[in-house]
Amino acid sequence: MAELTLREALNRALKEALERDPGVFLMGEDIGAYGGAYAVTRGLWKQYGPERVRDTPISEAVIVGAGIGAALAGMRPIVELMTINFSLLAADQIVNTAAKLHYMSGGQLEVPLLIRTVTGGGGQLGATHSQSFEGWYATVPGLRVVAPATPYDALGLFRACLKDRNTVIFAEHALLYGVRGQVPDEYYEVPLGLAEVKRQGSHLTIVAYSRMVHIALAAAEQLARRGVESEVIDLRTLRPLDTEAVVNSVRKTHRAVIVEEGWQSGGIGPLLALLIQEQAFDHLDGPVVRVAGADAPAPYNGRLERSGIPNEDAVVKAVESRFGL
Amino acid sequence: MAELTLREALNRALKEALERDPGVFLMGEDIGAYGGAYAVTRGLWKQYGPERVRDTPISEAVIVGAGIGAALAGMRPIVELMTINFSLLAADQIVNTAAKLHYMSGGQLEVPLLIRTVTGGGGQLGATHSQSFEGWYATVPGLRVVAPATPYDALGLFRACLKDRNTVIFAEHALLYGVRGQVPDEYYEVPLGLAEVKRQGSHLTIVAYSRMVHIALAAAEQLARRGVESEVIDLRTLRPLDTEAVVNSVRKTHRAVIVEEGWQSGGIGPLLALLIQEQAFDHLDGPVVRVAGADAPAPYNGRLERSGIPNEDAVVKAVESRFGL
Amino acid sequence: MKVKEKLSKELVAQLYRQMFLIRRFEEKSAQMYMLGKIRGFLHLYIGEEAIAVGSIPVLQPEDYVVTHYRDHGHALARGIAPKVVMAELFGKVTGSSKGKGGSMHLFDRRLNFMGGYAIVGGQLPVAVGLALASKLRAEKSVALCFFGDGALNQGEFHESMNLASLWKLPVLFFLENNLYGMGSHIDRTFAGGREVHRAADHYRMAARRVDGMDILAVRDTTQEALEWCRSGKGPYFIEAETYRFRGHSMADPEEYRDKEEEALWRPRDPLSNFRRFLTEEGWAGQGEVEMIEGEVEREIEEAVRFAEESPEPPPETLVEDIYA
Amino acid sequence: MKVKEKLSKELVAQLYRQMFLIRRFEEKSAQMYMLGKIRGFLHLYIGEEAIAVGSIPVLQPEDYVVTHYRDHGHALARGIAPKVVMAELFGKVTGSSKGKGGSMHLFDRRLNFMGGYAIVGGQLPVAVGLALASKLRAEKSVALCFFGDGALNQGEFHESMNLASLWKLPVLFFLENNLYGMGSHIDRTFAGGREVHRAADHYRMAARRVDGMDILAVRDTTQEALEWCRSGKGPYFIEAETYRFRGHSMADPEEYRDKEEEALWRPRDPLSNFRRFLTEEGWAGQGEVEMIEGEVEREIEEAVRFAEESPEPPPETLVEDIYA
Ligand SMILES: Cc1ncc(C[n+]2csc(CCOP(=O)(O)OP(=O)(O)O)c2C)c(N)n1
Ligand SMILES: Cc1ncc(C[n+]2csc(CCOP(=O)(O)OP(=O)(O)O)c2C)c(N)n1
Ligand SMILES: [Mg+2]
Ligand SMILES: [Mg+2]
Repeated sequence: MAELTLREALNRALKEALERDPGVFLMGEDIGAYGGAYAVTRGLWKQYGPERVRDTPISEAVIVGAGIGAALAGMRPIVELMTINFSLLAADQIVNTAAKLHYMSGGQLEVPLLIRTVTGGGGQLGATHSQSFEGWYATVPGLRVVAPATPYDALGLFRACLKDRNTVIFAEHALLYGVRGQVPDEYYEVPLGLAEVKRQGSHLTIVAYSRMVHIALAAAEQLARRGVESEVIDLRTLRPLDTEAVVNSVRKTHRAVIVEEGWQSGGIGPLLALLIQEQAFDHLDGPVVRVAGADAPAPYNGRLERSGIPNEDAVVKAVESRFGL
Repeated sequence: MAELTLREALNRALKEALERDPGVFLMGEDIGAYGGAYAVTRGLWKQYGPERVRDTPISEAVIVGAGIGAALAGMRPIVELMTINFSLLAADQIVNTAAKLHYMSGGQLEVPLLIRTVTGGGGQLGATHSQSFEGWYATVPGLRVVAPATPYDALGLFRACLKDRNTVIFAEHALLYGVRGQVPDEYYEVPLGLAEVKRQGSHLTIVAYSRMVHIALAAAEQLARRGVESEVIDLRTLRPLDTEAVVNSVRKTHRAVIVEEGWQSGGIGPLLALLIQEQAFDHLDGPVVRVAGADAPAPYNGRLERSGIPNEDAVVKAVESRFGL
Repeated sequence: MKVKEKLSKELVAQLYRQMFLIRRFEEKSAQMYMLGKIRGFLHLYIGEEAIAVGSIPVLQPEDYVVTHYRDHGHALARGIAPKVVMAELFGKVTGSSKGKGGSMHLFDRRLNFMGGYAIVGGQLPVAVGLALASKLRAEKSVALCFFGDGALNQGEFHESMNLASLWKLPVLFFLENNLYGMGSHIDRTFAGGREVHRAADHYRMAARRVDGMDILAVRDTTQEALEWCRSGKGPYFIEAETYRFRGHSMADPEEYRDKEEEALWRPRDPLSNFRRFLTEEGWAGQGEVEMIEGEVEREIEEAVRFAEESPEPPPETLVEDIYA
Repeated sequence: MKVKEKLSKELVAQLYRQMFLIRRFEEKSAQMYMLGKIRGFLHLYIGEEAIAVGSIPVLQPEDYVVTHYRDHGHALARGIAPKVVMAELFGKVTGSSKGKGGSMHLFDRRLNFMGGYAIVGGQLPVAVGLALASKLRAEKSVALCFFGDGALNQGEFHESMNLASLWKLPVLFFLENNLYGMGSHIDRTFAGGREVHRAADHYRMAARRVDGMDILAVRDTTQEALEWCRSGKGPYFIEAETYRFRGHSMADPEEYRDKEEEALWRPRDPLSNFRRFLTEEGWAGQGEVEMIEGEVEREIEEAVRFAEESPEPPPETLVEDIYA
């Protein structure tokens, strides 16, 4: 066991991948000489050289497309898109090519491409740099979407993604890189498509992923102080989505709250709410409650920006007002 | 009154726009000499000339971006993206620029850009050419998204879009161009954000938009034969979304079915379901039911493709099995 | 660095056979489209056969081919059986993609035919990646990537050219310049003028223009280019001048090309010219040529019968092969 | 077609004033960033002042300016008041975007300053559209569009160059070639070599390279280019060679540039050189220069005070200005 930051856990994951599989190489903007915009790849360029840790031009479409081609040819590319905001420039390659080649070829081709990218807001970077598109990618058949909340999950999920034969969007929250957690020295994996109960409780179920898991846990803590016990479920993977885990919990607690950072009108929350009420309608004491980001572009001003991102008070308030707890 | 196809209604809309406003111009791939991939712009190039009906290179990003720039400068560009599938190549301009300039400039800039595009499947065009991304664009604050089902609505909504000062995704379903309907000779508008009850009923509410409105109406017809009266609501605009109209209907009928062509895991349906159960939970006799396209890329084979797109039987069956009606 | 090879009777007959096969395959496809046996979009390669047949047979098995949606010619030249392609066009389970890809999305993994791509320009980045894999593994595979003049104005073209050149990747960029992207003449879409292969200059990439109606010239240029790529010098750009004798797709009203232009190109038909070359230069007698043609006709008929008689994909395949 | 103008004392003083203003503004911003008054990403223009001040003041009011996220210099040169920019960096409601845009997203509609764009390459298509509007309305406005060497490899750059040239639109493409995109030297990202303005050849666009550290050369070249654009000849491409004296952003660990290279560029500092030119060539006395500097210092102090004292945007503005 060691205490690592999420950044360190990912750095270890990348190192391990480079060590174990000669087919693995990394590719992205400034991941090499510069060390990575968020320093996740720091040190790898020096250690593994510019052939396997490849700095690219600022050309998101060909970065992803070249990853697809290399994956088709049997390599195991790990591509970094500096942030998920820039992934829109590669959206065609991701959605129209990576996600579809296996299907369109009748199962002949495989695209085992791992796309790491940074998601989320809260850093006062303004509207173009603070978005959460992982929920949208999760609507695309053929893709997998992963969004870890802890160092343990980040490393474990990363390993599972590397074994998967499909294109994965691996979304890392900018504000979680410094989060610390225990990580075993021995090899382990966290399977894709398996949510985790991060806290047990019987009065209500709070579902979240990525940074919002920490918000959910903080809210649960606050609620517990007055005797309300929340079950906190970390989705970890948005596609495949572990509906079963969520529905089972809701059947027990009869109340569901979904917490999400992105826009009110988007994300994975609406789908999850649809599925919960479809599969556990008779167990629900009230409507599925959603706490999400403001339906607005992200403002630069810090106070404004924070007011548009769910925090623990917002979750607690929603629980109070919607469930009278 | 005249009976027009949806294609003719749009052609009239474009002609009218070119006539009335010297700031209007059209721009897109093969909308001129070729007459438009779906022949919507036929005749306009000859009549208004290549300056106002501009053929462009195959460069989706700059087509939209140039539309943004021209709109910023006070023109009234109408851009055609041949299909919504190709819009992914312009997704950055649409989402990171068009949708955000007004906000990021503190209200100074306006982007009155109308983006016409073709959506939907059913034409055996395969996975890359049969998608429905309008639901995704509807998650983006700053955009408007419109998807008419009838010639009347197409013309009326188009006029409302032209008066709006924001960027609009105007999604036309490939299989609806031949649909006929009465269109008044006098000027009228269909306001944005206003759903329409296309059929009245008291037993259940079926919500749909674009081509699925016709499927919903056909299903309602079938259900009516055995005494089940469906209220069919056509959303017409996906953003702003007329939640009120839907919720009011559901409060009356106590049952909601949402029919949508796109993937199970995407689209506007999940959001609508979330809002319905949030705002009308105590009026619901059972869960909100969703009938959507298969969660799969579109196959080429016709029989397979059709099996993945909701038809009236699928809607009727869902009503039977979920509501026992 | 001319590599002009000595022609042999066998080679010449083989090339003619392949061109004729593509021509007849396309004509038959058009017919089947009119009968409603084939649906969706159908883009024919008629008039451009010398390019696929001039280049693809020069490849080694380990080389890759990627192309656009006008892909039947390339698929056949790479060796996918006509009946398998026809079955795909019919949407049958015996097709190259089990009926799920269709005309624009042909693939054959075993032949390293990595696909028909229906998003204009979308195949170029993929080709760069295939070549990158080749280079990283120190293999000799080259990625041969076809695209049309319409793709020249897509950002992905430029990003791909730059990266391939920067990293000296073995990509053979092969422009099929048939002067039109749908209804738009290249002069109305591309600001760079007619010497389109000069696009490569910007990336300091080797480039040549070739008469795309002359199969031997295409073959020769391709060999030269492949040698360049294999020797580690980086990518190569070929512009082949050609013309499509039919509309953009079966849905094309064809109102944008003037008849004079079409008339100018007709005499350059790669198939009839090569046929004349064969018989007039003594590579094959009239009888031999007719025998080839007869064989091909039967193969096409057989392909149609096969496609016709093959079963539809079973319903459950709708949701199969989404994930590997 | 040289348009070298006669310099005047007023002009020269004015140019020095603007460059000095930008320099001090940026230094102050860095200081405020360290104090946590400014947050998010902050990209300084130090070292590149001669470009914005050499070009933007030549424009007419009806011309447009668009640029990238390194936009303070352009905004100030176009005439947005320092206090309004500083307030924006502080996120205050008195800022140019009411505190909602931030450093990377400055705008001023009245000055036709159409913005800082934070997606690399994203501003280029917008510039094309502004120029298109100008042409369609038969106006004389030119769209001056700044971008960095990093943007050269974005597809949108090429799509924009092509369309502007094809349609002969009055866009002045202005490349600020400071040799680096974040930590990547241009030789490691761009396959076309160092004569980057030759990129325009591919589009048959007029182009020139200029010393971006020499404000008078920039001014001269810009005037020439604007005349070209205004005369209906189409777009123009200027490559200005420059260097940023600071890191990419305040977060840059700066481990990728070697000290020798930095040392080579230091003596080319556009500000100190122009100051020397002023005093040594007799355009201004030491006292006059110091007076300008003193005024600017006070203006900057005042800007900080203004920003500091301005109120935060009220909470309800979070959901305002989403729709026009
Ligand atoms: C990104 C994108 N935009 C538009 C289309 C529609 N489209 C299909 S083919 C085509 C013309 C392509 O022309 P070219 O590249 O010259 O190839 P050719 O058809 O001449 O072989 C267009 C515009 C598309 N498939 N993808
Ligand atoms: C599409 C996109 N990709 C990546 C980034 C991250 N990024 C911001 S600035 C930058 C470097 C740009 O360099 P250059 O264009 O040369 O401008 P400079 O910073 O040198 O002025 C990068 C990679 C971005 N903002 N947008
Ligand atoms: Mg063409
Ligand atoms: Mg730079």
